[in-house]
Amino acid sequence: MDLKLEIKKEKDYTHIIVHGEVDLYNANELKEKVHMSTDRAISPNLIIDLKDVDYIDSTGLGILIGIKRRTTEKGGVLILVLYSDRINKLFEITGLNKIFTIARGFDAATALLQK
Amino acid sequence: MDLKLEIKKEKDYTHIIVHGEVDLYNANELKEKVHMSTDRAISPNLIIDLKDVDYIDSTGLGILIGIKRRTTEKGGVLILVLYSDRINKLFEITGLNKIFTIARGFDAATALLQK
Amino acid sequence: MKISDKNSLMEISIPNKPEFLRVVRLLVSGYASRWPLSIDEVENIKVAVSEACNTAIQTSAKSDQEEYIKIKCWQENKQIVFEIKDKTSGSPAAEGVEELEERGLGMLLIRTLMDYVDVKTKPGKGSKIIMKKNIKSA
Amino acid sequence: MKISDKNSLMEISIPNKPEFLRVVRLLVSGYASRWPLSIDEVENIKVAVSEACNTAIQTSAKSDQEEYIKIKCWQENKQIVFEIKDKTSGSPAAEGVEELEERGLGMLLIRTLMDYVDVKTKPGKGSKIIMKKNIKSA
Ligand SMILES: Nc1ncnc2c1ncn2[C@@H]1O[C@H](COP(=O)(O)OP(=O)(O)O)[C@@H](O)[C@H]1O
Ligand SMILES: Nc1ncnc2c1ncn2[C@@H]1O[C@H](COP(=O)(O)OP(=O)(O)O)[C@@H](O)[C@H]1O
Repeated sequence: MDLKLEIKKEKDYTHIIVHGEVDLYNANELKEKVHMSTDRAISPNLIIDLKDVDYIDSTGLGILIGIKRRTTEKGGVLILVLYSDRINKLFEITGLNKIFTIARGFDAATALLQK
Repeated sequence: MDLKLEIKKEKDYTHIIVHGEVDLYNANELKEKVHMSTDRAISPNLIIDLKDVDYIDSTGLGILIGIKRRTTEKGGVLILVLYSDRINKLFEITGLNKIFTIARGFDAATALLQK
Repeated sequence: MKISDKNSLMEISIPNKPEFLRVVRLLVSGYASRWPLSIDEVENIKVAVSEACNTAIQTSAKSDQEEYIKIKCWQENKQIVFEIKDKTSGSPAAEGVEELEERGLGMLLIRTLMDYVDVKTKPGKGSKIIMKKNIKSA
Repeated sequence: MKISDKNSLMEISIPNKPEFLRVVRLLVSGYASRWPLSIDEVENIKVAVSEACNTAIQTSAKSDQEEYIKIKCWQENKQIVFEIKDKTSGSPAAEGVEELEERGLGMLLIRTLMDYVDVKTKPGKGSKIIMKKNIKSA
């Protein structure tokens, strides 16, 4: 149930790699850790990398919606990196793939930021 | 719960690699498959490789005792290949490490046969 | 409840606490893997049951008492059935907009991923979700 | 049965059939992982509970009826407790020498791997194994 975050604050974006399962148990922990790191970030842009997330539930998706809202309010762009078909499917079913900007990899994410 | 066996019949021994979990559910399947393959083997010697066994219960250990008995009756030698500390521990607790000839790898097993 | 002749009923009771969700997912995957379902179908069931437990936990968490979530799984005809029950307060007033949104997402996932879903709520008593998944080759 | 103030009771009921052993092992590992135990300790618990279920299944399998194995796990003081119960025939005449040997091996594993073991058998009613594992850092 361990949620692990790797956080890298770059000039043009903050890059957060999430490891583990995100569910009702730890979704708030995700929210708080992301907010803490973005509050002191250099850039308002955010890349959240979910490639090492094995499972995310609706609570986790809800938290991501909130993070997107906050990022937009600060004038930043949120990009999600999704590799797995399984997680992608959840975004499609919920229609969240139309709300989020989704990249297949980290390089694709930074390319999207430069546009 | 899938038990998979790779069986190679060599001149000097039959080599059986077991994959999966061996428990009350499938221990008899292990017994029958091993017996079937040794009944038509070229050599009575048997190397059973448990390196890909994640779990073995007392039923599985009991089946191995039976296989050893049968192999000995036919004038053959049974060698078990055990890598994992976890499985080794079960053999130590039950004292079965003193009953079985145990090798740490396949090469060590064939070396033991040549002695 | 009709149990198939193959007697396959598994029941589990867990505290209504999110810490136990992961155990439930392990259990449900393990249970579902026993039937001829694809890896994707097992995954879908896991997601749906976990979402149903979320709802059950969030509903009953408002109570101060020690409450339990009860999950039953069995095979019936050509379907696996999952029943998730909580006691207490039925459908409480949601706390905030975000929480309501999540509920909506959860039910959306459940309805999309399962072949049959029925939700029954008895005010003041609790709610029960029954979900079924077809076993194609059964 | 005394439940710790942290209300941690998990109960599961499975058909007395070996197909369900793997699910039980998943569940028990998942449950035990919630406490500060080493990977080895969790593994030991998994082995012990699975062996106890073997005994329960082999004992009750002699009956023609649909029978269930009930497993309860909870935390009590500084221990996790596992209770495995079967109904029916208590300790039946063993079938053959091999089967007796396995039983012996199973109980040997349980007694070595757990910190406390108690087996109660009521002839004609069933048996109950209670096993406890110390949580060092609890
Ligand atoms: N399944 C869904 N499909 C489409 N929209 C959804 C779904 N679930 C929630 N939403 C909506 O998506 C919105 C996401 O908000 P977001 O784009 O983060 O905010 P904003 O547009 O204010 O920046 C929420 O207002 C919520 O109502
Ligand atoms: N935990 C144990 N420790 C030592 N011996 C055991 C244990 N469990 C079973 N045994 C014995 O180990 C023997 C193994 O027999 P095995 O060596 O295969 O037969 P044989 O010596 O007739 O070829 C069995 O007779 C059994 O009684």
